[in-house]
Amino acid sequence: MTDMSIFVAVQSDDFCVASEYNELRRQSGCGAIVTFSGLVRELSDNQLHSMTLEHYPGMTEQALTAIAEQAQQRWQLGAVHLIHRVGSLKPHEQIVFVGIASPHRAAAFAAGEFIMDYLKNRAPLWKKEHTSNGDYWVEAKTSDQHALTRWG
Amino acid sequence: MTDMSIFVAVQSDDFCVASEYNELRRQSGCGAIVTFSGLVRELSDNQLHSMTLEHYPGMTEQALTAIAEQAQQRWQLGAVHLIHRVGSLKPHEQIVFVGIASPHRAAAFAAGEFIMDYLKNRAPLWKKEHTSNGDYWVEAKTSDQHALTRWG
Amino acid sequence: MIKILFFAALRERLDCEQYLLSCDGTMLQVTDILQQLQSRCHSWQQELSRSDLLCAVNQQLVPLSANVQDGDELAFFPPVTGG
Amino acid sequence: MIKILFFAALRERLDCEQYLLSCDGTMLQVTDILQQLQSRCHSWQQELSRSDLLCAVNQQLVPLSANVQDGDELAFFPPVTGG
Repeated sequence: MTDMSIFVAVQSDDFCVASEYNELRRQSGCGAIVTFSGLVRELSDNQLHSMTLEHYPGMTEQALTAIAEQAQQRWQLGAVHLIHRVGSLKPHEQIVFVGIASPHRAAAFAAGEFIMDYLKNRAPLWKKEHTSNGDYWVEAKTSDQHALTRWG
Repeated sequence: MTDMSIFVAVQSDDFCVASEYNELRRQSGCGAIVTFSGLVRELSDNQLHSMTLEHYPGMTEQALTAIAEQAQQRWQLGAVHLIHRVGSLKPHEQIVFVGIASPHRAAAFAAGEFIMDYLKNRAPLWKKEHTSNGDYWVEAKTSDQHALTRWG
Repeated sequence: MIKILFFAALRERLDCEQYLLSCDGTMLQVTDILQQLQSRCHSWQQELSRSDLLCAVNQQLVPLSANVQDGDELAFFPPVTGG
Repeated sequence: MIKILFFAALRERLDCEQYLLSCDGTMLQVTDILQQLQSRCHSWQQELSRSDLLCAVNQQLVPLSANVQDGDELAFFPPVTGG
């Protein structure tokens, strides 16, 4: 493995998993590529019309970069790609992408989980759901807070 | 989530991660998609010319299906795609693909790791490396055996 | 001057996106500023004393005991829900 | 008749891909068959007594204590290295 790279983007445009994967594959010396994609889930009874992702411009990019850097300090990683969308999203649309290229699969999986756990707790992003019954800010889940404890 | 599906293939042809991802995305009710791809790594000094994947036809397909089914019993999964290539492969080529669609990210990550850990220890596949210094069967790694213990 | 930003549900409940606080140059703690803001009215009092309130100084998450000085960008927001 | 298959490094070292063993219909353990095969020659003795030898009966991994009967497909192979 010759070098490490981090790519972070916060954007309203959709992303293309195939393009990200092809970039990650170009990283030399990496035998393992793990990707995670988060999608907007429907609520029961198709009540969700859309979702708005609000964020703290500037801080979001910094927070995501810091999380990717922490992952690179913990594990031997070749490349980390981290993309989060903001603005209005419909059910089934892609929200977030994490891609990891690493020499080893254990590191690639662990880094992917680590990044998502930290992102869920540390990145200044907020979801508001627009439903048949009104608009609601999504509540933070205690399970997401608990997920952090395993990383010490 | 309306249904569960398993897709398993053992093939000499390459696979396309983008196609697999698009199929996984179609699974309803799934907010998380995790993919793992294993690639042929170079040896140091570019000594690896190619690799041959031998397998036990018939048993490989059964073993991979059984592993995917075990994962579906342990976690709430929408779809599992599992593809393993056999035959001759060059450095950087794709060897194996695991794709998971699940309502939840923790289940998707865990199932992906579980499937790779079991595949590494239970699926009848063997790698032979063709290098500048001769042909060598790859030795099984004790780290791969130890990885199984965490699943109880 | 200290620029104070509010986000998401907090922004809506306070009906305020940005608040400028003049600052005489002395070093303050975030808690001092919170007290000033809470004294504005009952709803600010209520919203800004929530135990899950998060705070960033110059776009870094910090505890409420952190220091702030003239020119800093301070932000308050509810628990994050991205991903 | 029991069909016995060998794979990978084991197949190469035994110089044998498939071996047919006649069977009088009695139930055997895999270990009984291994003994018969080991008695063929020194290299078979050596290769088939490795502690990491894996075994499948009808394409399912089984311990060497498993039973085999007429018509079964038996396979021996070294630790797997796919993925």
